[in-house]
Amino acid sequence: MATVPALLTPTGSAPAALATDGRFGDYGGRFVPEALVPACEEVERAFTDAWADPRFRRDLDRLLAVHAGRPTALTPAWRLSAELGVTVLLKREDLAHTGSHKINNVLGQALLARRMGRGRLLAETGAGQHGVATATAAALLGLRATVYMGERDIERQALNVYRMEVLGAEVVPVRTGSRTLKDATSEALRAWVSCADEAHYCLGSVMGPHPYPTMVREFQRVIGDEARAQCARELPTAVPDHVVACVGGGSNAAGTFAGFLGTGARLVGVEAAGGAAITHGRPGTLHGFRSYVLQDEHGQVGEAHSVAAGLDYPGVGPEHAHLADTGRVHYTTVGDDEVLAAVHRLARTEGIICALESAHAVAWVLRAATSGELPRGCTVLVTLSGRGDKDIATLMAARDGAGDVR
Amino acid sequence: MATVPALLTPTGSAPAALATDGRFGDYGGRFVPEALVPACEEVERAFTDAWADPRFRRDLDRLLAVHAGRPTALTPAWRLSAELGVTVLLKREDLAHTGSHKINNVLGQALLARRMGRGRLLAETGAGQHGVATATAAALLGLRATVYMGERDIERQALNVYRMEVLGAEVVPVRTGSRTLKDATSEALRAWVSCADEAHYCLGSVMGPHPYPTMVREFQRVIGDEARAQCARELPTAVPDHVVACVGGGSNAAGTFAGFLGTGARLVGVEAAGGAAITHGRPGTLHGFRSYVLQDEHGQVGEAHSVAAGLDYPGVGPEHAHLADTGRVHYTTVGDDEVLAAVHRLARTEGIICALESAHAVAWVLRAATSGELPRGCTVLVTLSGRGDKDIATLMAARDGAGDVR
Amino acid sequence: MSAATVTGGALHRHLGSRAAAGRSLLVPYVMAGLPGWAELVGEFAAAGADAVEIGLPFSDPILDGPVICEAAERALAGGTTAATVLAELPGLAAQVPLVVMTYSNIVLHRGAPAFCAALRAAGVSGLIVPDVPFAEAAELGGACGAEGIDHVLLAAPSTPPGRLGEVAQRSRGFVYASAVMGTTGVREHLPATAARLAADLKALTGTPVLLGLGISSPASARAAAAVADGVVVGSALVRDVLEGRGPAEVGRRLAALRTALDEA
Amino acid sequence: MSAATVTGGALHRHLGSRAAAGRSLLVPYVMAGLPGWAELVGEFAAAGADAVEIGLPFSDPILDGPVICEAAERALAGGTTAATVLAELPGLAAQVPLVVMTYSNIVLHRGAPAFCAALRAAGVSGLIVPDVPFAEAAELGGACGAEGIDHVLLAAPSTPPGRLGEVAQRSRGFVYASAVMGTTGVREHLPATAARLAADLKALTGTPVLLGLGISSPASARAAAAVADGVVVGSALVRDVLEGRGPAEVGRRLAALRTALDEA
Ligand SMILES: Cc1ncc(COP(=O)(O)O)c(C=O)c1O
Ligand SMILES: Cc1ncc(COP(=O)(O)O)c(C=O)c1O
Repeated sequence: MATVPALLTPTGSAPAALATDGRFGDYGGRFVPEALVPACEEVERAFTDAWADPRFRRDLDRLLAVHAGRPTALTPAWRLSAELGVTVLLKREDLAHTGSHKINNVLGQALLARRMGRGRLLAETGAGQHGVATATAAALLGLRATVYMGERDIERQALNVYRMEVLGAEVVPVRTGSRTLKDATSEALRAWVSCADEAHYCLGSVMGPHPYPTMVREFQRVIGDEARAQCARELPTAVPDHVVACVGGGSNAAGTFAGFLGTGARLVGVEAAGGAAITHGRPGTLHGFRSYVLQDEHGQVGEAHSVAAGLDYPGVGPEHAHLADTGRVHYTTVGDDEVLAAVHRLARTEGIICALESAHAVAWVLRAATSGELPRGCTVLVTLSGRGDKDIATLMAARDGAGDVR
Repeated sequence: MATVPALLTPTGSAPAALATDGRFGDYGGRFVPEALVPACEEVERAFTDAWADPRFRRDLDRLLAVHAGRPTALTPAWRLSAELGVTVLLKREDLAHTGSHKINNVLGQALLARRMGRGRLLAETGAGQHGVATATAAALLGLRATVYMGERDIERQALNVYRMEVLGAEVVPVRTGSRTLKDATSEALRAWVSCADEAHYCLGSVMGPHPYPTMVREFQRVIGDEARAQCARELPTAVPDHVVACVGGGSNAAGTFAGFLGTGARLVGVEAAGGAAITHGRPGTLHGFRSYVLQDEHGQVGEAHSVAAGLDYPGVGPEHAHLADTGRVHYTTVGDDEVLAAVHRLARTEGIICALESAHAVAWVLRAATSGELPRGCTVLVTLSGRGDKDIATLMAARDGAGDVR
Repeated sequence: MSAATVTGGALHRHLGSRAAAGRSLLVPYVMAGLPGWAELVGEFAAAGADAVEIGLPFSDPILDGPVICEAAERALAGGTTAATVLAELPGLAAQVPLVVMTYSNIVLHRGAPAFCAALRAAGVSGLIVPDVPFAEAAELGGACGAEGIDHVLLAAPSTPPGRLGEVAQRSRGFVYASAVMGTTGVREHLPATAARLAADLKALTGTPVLLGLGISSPASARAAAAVADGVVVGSALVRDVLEGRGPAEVGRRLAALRTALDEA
Repeated sequence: MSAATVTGGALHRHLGSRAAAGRSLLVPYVMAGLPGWAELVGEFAAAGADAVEIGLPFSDPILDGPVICEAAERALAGGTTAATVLAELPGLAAQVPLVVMTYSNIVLHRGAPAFCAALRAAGVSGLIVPDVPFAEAAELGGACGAEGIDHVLLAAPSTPPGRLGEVAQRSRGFVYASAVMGTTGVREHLPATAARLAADLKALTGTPVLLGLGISSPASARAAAAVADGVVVGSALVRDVLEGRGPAEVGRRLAALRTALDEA
């Protein structure tokens, strides 16, 4: 594990200064216009400082506890485990306030923004989960929020758009390119250039220019740290044999893996077959960082396509690219049909309708338990990154479109 | 408080046998067909037995913790408190699995059903929250679930209907009467008559024939017990000056109040102006119990009308009728406009979009802080019974229908 | 058993003596407020009813199946109230005893004593309130007794032996034996549960035991009469009314049931 | 400063000597792949451009505003690629140096050395990659140097003094001074931030300092020329193309800018 020392801060230790240059092997960096470099540097300084400040940690921990409902539960999936012959534990980010792990990161960044004297948050959003989380954190801390969202996503996710508005955020339609998350991210970066002195760009995953991939992982490591401690109480072996999370930008996976990189657990990241930057992409730069990127033979960035809107991103966080290259994490993909089946299977065995994104991790477990990749009797921790309420309309459409989905 | 001894079981004490005849002053009882009396008696026996059994308590506590995410947070509403000059604490049932306090009750009843050897749960539902919770608990424990729902509600709440189906429940449309919750409850009782030997009727609030009002309160008292302990940590005075909850059937209020009846806190139950059984009803019998009931001058039960579907019930739990008569709890009403304004106010100050039901409690706090009924500097505990995700379409319609709502 | 267990009112005496004479009792149900309901009472008396049940519609009838639910809705939509019905009853000059059937909220809304007094004033001799089970019946029973109204109690296949005895002893007019675990409705055959319950009840009381709930055809009526003292027939007749059949035609269906019983 | 800070390629020499001669430099932007783009290069040269920026379209241009974003989308939709553009450039026989502007993924996709070799083969003398800031520029700068391509760096109003000096020293051809904290686009007036940045840069280097981003009118060009060595003009010209104006007409807009600069 010597290649990823920054991930090894032990749970509960006194905050240590983060020494990182923002590189993960060949990946990462800060590929932004010169105009944005000082803003990134300021975020880096502020974050490094805050992360080493016990008061900041205490404030954040308290917000996570009293507002976001942390720690989230670790649920033994009794019936599914019995059916599969494998002990499945679910880390329940679906129970966090606003319905996904996104809140962990935005509360951290919103506190940081306040510390930096910023009065406004900018954010990109695809399906709307990060946008809702950002709007939530902004309301809570009395900041304004401007959320960039592709025009097509605005049409598809009207309920989340309205949630953001109810929370007082301004939702700005993005009409460039494919008018989806990728373009919303570009637009948020463009907007940041002109208001970096008063606004903090609250990026939603472990991507973007340094320090975002590191910072967002640190804000999400609470998932892995909690799960590690909970597994120690729940499992005779203390550590599960396998740890599985879905990978879009990669923040819930990074946060989960952060708790287990120093263990012997086998780590598995599951991408959407139609948005698998690691599995099907090539190294490239996008949105300020170097990583695997879906692109055509001319270097134009591709569009991702997944039934899970939150995985519709053609890039992936740079640390994942590095973890893939070093082999520490195994990345794989599942297809939309398996994902839909996994939502239904988990709902019927455990009474949990998880997000379509999270169902990618579940789908891999179902497949691997059947194929023998997960041996009988082994233990698997699965991060449920969010709840499926936002996906019910999609599930209904899938049912109506294809009778065999259930 | 000598009038309500059953409520005084101290937090964390060894389970005590519940001695109750199902009467709350003049209210309560068991007004069901003779055919159902044995089924009610069996539930009563089983519940009394289970509630005194430390193993049952342990199993339920564990389910509530690892599956439903209890304890739920107690959130100081910092910004709202500052605006109002009153310390507002929010008990966050919106963070419980499936999005409301309903899960507390159904997990208890589902465990009880399994203990009684029942393979199926019956339930009524209006907006669908109790139906979803029942379907969830059934899936978790491997029971079948049949949920009765008025045809009009099925049309209005298509997403919740589909959530229940994804969870494996059968949703039965009810075409009698007003084709809403009241009729769904009648139909569930009718159905129970013919399958009481194999199915447990999993009633959704502190209503119905004995032992339901007592049993559901006991399953919901976890709200009040947790909040009591959390307030003791959070407040210098240990106990808040006021404790506020919305009242539909009255289960989240009963559970909340159960933790504070033995204290000096002033208790306030907030009904929907258009469904205010206590404020506008008369004593009557409905669905197996005697209580305040909205009815016309001929004794026909009225329809309730509230922007909050979960408060669209013309009756109220019998214990509330008694607590109103004795004066221990103050019951009041708020109107739809105040409720909509309260949702927006809480969203913008605290980043929480609460359920329209819960917003009744918030709306009363806003009004009472303005009118001086809540003196400056006092402390108020408000139970947020659920999250507002289910209500976004209603909020959008209200906005489009009336520009002044926000 | 107290004195209340041995006395009874007009209904009690009327049915008791007919049953004692070996007649299979037939009690049809009329939903008050439906078109022609008043005439139907007369048709039923003429067709051989031993008493007529008058249903006062209630908004939430938890022991009724779809047919009577719909009938109640229609009656309510037409403005029917307990008061309008009770006001019409004396004018019917019914040739047989009338038994009102309604739900507890309609009774309690006026208060049981006032309600029972109104029944007596309207010439009603019995009362059935299906959502007031034995354990809740003391107050209502007292009010009925005070006005000479026979309070008919229900027993069900699920009723345990001890309570079955109490129901049998306390019920006045007849004992309403639920033929099935279920609601009112039209069923093809006499449920298996019926015979056992009727036999148990008859062993416990001399009061006539009538089977009700789901008895609709001459065949099932005949089967019921073989094990009980008679039948209550509701949904099959109400359905006729809902489908637009006039009093004479519905009366003919009752006559056929009468014939079936008499042949048994 | 190393030797790299004092040498420069054809673009560097060309612009340096013109600026030294007192001429206000004018560098217009052409989105390669739009209708008539190749002719436009000639028109611009004829209208007094000192060099022409050739934009290679990229799917996610984070320093570009709506006009150039739309131009890139249209160019891509028409099948434009780096390869098709570079293949056409030699045929233009451009009368002024060409500077390619594109985003880092287009460069890194081929690898910086191969990309720079292709630029040289196509007769390009400079390269601007706005999402490779100074701190990330070492690899790309090396590749440019190896092929004799002048690597133009950007400075922004937010760039701190220390780095400003490094950018000024390392930039080849010219220093691209961002007139505003923002993206490319059409702005009415020269932003207040521009003069200060230009002055700071001019104090740090003899390399020409050109103001870009938002300069669109003769008035703002003239104001820019008063504080810097010239201007880069993009969106105002691209907008003409998007609105359907032909190369000659767009050339006339450039000529007007030239006149404004020369009068300054
Ligand atoms: C529930 C959920 N899970 C996962 C993701 C993917 O993000 P990440 O890979 O950063 O965890 C999203 C993004 O919207 C999401 O909403
Ligand atoms: C969120 C929420 N709150 C409150 C209620 C009202 O129920 P009760 O009064 O039993 O708490 C409901 C019922 O559906 C609900 O969904």
